Amino acid sequence: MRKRTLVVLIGSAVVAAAAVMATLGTAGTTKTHYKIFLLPKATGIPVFTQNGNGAKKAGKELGDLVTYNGPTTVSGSAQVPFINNAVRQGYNAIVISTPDANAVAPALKRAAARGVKIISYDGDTARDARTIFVAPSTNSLIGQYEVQWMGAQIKYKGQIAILSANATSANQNTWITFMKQELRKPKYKDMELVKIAYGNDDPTISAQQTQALLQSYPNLKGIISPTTVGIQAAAQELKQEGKCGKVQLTGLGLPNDMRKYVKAGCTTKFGLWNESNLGYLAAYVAHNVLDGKLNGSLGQSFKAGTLGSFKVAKVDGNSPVVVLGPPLVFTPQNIDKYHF
Amino acid sequence: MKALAGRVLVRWETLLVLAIIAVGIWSATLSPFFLTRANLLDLVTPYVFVGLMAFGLTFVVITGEIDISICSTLAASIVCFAQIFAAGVNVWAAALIGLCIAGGLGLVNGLLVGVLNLPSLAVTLGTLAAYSGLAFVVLSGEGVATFPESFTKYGGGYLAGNELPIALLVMLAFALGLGIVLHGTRFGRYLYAIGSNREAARLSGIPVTRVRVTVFVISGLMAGIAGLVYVGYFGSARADAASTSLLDVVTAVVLGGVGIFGGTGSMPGVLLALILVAEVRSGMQLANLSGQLQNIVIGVLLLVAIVAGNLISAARAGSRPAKLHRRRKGVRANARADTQVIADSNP
Amino acid sequence: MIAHVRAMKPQELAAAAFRLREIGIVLALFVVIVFFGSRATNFLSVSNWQDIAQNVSIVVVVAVGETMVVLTRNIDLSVGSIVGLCGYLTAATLAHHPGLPIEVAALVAVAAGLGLGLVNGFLVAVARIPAIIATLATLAIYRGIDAEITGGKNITASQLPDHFLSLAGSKPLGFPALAWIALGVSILGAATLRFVPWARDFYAVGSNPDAARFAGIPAGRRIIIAFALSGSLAGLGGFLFASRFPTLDSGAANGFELTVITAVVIGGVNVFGGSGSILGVVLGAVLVATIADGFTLMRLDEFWKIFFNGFAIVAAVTIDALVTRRLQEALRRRRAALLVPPAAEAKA
Amino acid sequence: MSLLELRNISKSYGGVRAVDDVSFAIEPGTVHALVGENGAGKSTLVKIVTGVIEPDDGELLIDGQPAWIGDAQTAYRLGIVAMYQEPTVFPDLSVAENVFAGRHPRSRLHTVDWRAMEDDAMRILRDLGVDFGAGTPVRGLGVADRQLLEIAKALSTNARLLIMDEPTAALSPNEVDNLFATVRKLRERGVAVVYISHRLEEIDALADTVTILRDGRHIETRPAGELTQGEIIRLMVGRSLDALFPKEEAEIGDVVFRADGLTRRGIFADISFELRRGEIVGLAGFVGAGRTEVARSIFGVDPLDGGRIEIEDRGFRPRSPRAALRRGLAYLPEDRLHEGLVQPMSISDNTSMAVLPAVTAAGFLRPRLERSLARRFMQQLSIKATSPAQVVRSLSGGNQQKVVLGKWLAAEPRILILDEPTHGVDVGTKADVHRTISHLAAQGLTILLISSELPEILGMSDRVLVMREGRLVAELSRAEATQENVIQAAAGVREAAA
Repeated sequence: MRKRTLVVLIGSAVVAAAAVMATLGTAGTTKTHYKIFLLPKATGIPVFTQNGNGAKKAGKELGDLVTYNGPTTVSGSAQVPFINNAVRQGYNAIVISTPDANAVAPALKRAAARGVKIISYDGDTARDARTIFVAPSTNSLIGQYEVQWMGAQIKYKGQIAILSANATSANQNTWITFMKQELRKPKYKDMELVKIAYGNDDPTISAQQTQALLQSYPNLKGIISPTTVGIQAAAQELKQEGKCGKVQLTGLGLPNDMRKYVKAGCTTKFGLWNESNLGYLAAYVAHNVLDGKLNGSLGQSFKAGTLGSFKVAKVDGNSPVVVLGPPLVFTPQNIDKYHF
Repeated sequence: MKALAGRVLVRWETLLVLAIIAVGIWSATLSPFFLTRANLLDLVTPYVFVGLMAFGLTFVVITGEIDISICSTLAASIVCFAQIFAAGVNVWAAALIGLCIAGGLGLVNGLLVGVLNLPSLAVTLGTLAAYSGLAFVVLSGEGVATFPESFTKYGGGYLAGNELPIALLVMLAFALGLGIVLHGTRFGRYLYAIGSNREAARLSGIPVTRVRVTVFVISGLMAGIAGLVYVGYFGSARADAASTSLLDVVTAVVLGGVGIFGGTGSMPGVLLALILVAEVRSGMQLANLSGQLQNIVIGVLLLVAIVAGNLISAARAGSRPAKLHRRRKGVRANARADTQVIADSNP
Repeated sequence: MIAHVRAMKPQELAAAAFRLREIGIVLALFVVIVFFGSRATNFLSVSNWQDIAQNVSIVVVVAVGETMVVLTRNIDLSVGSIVGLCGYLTAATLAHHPGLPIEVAALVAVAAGLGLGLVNGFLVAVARIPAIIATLATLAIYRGIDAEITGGKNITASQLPDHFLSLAGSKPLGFPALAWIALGVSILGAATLRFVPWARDFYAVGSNPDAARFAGIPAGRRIIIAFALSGSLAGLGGFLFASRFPTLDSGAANGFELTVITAVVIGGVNVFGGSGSILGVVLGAVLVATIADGFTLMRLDEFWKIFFNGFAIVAAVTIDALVTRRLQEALRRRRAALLVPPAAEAKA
Repeated sequence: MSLLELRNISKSYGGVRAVDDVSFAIEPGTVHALVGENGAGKSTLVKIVTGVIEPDDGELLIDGQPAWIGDAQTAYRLGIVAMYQEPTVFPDLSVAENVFAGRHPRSRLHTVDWRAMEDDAMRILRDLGVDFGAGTPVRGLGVADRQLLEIAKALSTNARLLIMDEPTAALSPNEVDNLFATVRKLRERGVAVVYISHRLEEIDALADTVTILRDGRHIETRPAGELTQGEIIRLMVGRSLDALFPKEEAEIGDVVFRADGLTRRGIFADISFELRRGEIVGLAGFVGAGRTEVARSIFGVDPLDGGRIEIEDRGFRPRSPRAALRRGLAYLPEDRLHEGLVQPMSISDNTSMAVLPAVTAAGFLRPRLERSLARRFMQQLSIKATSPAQVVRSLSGGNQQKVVLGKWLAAEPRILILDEPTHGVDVGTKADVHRTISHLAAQGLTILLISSELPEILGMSDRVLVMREGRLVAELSRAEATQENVIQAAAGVREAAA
């Protein structure tokens, strides 16, 4: 008797829970034009949140439903269930930034086979698994700029190191390649790249790697960190160790993250693109692809709301690509104008 | 007859089926695509590797041990496989070597636990880190992703009009095969006996040490097989593969009704629990719950599974052996927990 | 060494075994220092040791709490998530109320940690869920709550008041402030475990739960207290973490529990409860941090550290088991010498 | 006024009367010896008095007032403290802390007062004349020292009634003397000591009053001076060998098992004996004499340090139970709950456990074969169960014991070691088991029967071996084996005393 009552209790609890969740789930579906799924490398990372906000803004302008969701850790394979479910839910387009081009490619191809348009941005996937790649900037520009910023800060002389994210990260590696190319130019002949350290985009490891760089290279003059996590961890470490001004810092960082360190003199020049605009642009590209106005042929052009006109081109040997623009440069003079 | 009906009703598996139906109804309200044949068939595909690991872990847990190193074993074995393949070896030969490595890593766990009699929790906590480190040492750069279609189809391919995932068949085949081993062979019986009462098993002439080593080898091998499916499904092998899947694997096993102290559990239960986990995750994705919110739900599911299991076994036992009951009376906090159980199960 | 052990009387042997671990770690530490000192540039510099002290501090604070839990024959896998969540709460509190004294922020973090620890304690002691499963679940749950609160955003150093940020950087008497705090927590923890009656019960509960019941020790309540302490100290760890690594998002201190448990196990706390000392744990944490630092200076990849941590856990547990076995063997011999002769006389 | 008075106390376990209408009183300032064979009801009485179990019937009076002792804490508050036979120590803690576990002496700051604790512990230990310090970790102590520790623990409590259950089992003569001195000191302080021991000379030396129990019943309570050792033995065993033991005559054949000088250091030494085909050999002795340990070592459960075993004239080295099983040995363990049965499994799963290779084909189970095997033994041993699929946990103790017996009979051994086969089972089951044993021997099976119940040993055995303190001290033929002779050998009483 007892047993059966128990089972009925548990069973009914399960059904009740399902019913509650069902009402939660159905609420808020409204009539929209297109359904676009924005899939970041991982949720919980601020730059991706900004991408999402930009894309949602574009969605509002275009009358599209933009959904932002993704895995909890940076992992290509963890993105796959999200791709499958986006297909299942009838999304018209998936806009994805991936840390692992290969792991998501099969799932994206399956999605494409069911008529879903695939746009990649920031972290590109395999070329045959997407229609268009939306690049924040050109890889060569990012690489060159960072070396130039560093050179200007250390008067083109001394040892420098790079604090990257993961050794496996494709865009980081591409940028580092371009940095090395730039460093071969004669005006950098007195600058020596002594070490590439990897902080895994983790503040703890990045800070420890910075520490180790300072210990191992007492004559180190500068650190380039082409990752928003790395540059901030490095700045904090420099500040704590009282090395601001003695060891220069540059790379890619968010103005909000870095404002304090700019004021403290830890860096005088670094850059980034507007992450919100990047998401905004990617959403416009997706909308235009769905409208049939873009199909990836080179030379096609379109208008992306407040950002103006863009062209589909071949960049750094990669195509078809839409580029947001050259990186913004932040200096002590202009930093207070930017709030992202 | 009535008693039989009661027995079927109170079975853990029955509850799982009910839960699967309930979550299915919920999911169907979220998306009209949910109840299509193609979708239902594809539901579990991303979790096949989780399931294969859970099957292996089931053997370990039934024996009364735990293996939390399986996800690292998976990663270590597939990066070795990938490196060997990348060096130009035939993909199947490389896969076989990868499997041997997975089995070897399992054997290390097994020898430490079975022969040296070390606590499995501490041992596999150590090897969890060690194997993961090993995986990165072997392949720290970008993953290998050039596997031929003839291989990857076993993880990501489809049959019958592009609807029936081959991986699903692979998983069902293993569920069936391992289910038969567990429930239909002498070896399976050994596991339950050792898990319930290791001393009685030893005194009955059961080769306890050998069996305990073997279950860890099985667990390692299953992680290796899960790795091959993983590579097939995702098309790439990386050192961080499956590093976040432990929660899902353990949840599938525990939710499947496998007693964490050993001696109980069934393969159909674990299979059903896996389907439930996959369905819940998929449903939550349909509802656009964030990944972290999903983890909360899975975590709660894990806790609820154990508490419900405790309640059911308390109800099933009815009157506990008097001695046990009395002995517990001594400690006030325990006594309170006892009355609570009794009160809950006898409303 | 082994011959020496064999020659000892069992009682001495047991007494020595208690100290053996600490001595072993000190020896290992010595070897490690000589090794890295001769190979890695700047390893022996003052600033490097300040770095090591700084890096080990947060681990030590959290490990002291974890020790209490492990002593009762349980484990707390959720400390990494608690550090992350409490770290974020600290930062959020200070970001919204920059004028707040940091002591208040610390209190917020500790209180939050206490609450989370109590949940763990109740799940284990009252709901009777095995600690490994309960805290594996709360590891996911707490991390999820963290993510929900952060909402995908982060708090950065720019939003935090300077008096909080300078906490991690300051070095009173040439020793990092964090390390002073860790030292204080360790001494307090060791004193608690030695002098507070209910904390002594942790040892009893873990050493022999049945005997603890016979002795009238309320095991359930003690286990709840241990988890509560572990949670509180993880909360304090979160506060320190926020000061040391002031970029707080939902991934902060991910996997931190592994470092903590490594320190605890290497420090000689028996995973089956009942034995272990704070001194050992502190030494264990220092050993792990020193090796990690050496690896970094020698430019070995992060992965080698992970591999080494795992290897060290297995090695520590194996050595423990072998020592215990030898001890038991010695005991049986002693019994043989004591018991059989009188019986033989009686027969004759 | 009596400190504690028992009035008509009864307690049954599943139909077996463990204590039956027992009444006697314990006076303050006396040493009150409680004697009786194993199973006479001593342990049950101790558990009742210390609140571990509740009696079914009767009442307890403390200082003349009816009292209810519901749990161990209450007993403790009332000043009733028991020292258990199996020490309950914390191996990781020091001696001092073991003595004061759960009730550390506190300083003014409510912290643990280590100095006071160690001083107090040291004082008690000195009284006992032990050679280890208060700071020694208990992990390093042997059984004897742990026994002394247990005594120290009991002494530290200011108990009014102290129950000592076989306190000297593992002590050396010197330590026994110190213990006696301490007990006498306690008596002078007005503490009542209930002293349980098999060693009659200790009772002679120490006791003021002796209470004799037999089969759960109270036989006699008398001043110790009025009783000789011989009388005590007579009162302990005064039982007739009734029809409970239907011994069939079996033809005794050749020697099939030969043990020569078996030794396990610190447990037993120099055990030599032979077993013949169709013979039932009883192995008698008190609990702790090493009988079970010898059996376990022969069966390969625990390692042997020395000695030689021959089975059917071929040498045998007991590496594991598996190896022993292969050579035709079987061992029914004493503790069926922990070593005999897998409780959550069915009767048929348990029955086939030792013979799984025989009921499987190429590794696959054959459930029908298992069920028929189980049915066979259910019938042969008249196990009362609904079906072979019934879970063992739900069976009564007697039926559980029969399942264990069935498991070992299914293995078709040639030599069967039975360790307390009828311990804690009802009379009907007992008769079933005895009939089966006897019948098996008649068919040529060799049986080594370990039992603490003398009538069982005497009724069933063709020959009786007696062990004491790890040694084989007597071998008696069926004719020589009387209750008195066996007890004398087991207790180490000289012939003259009887």
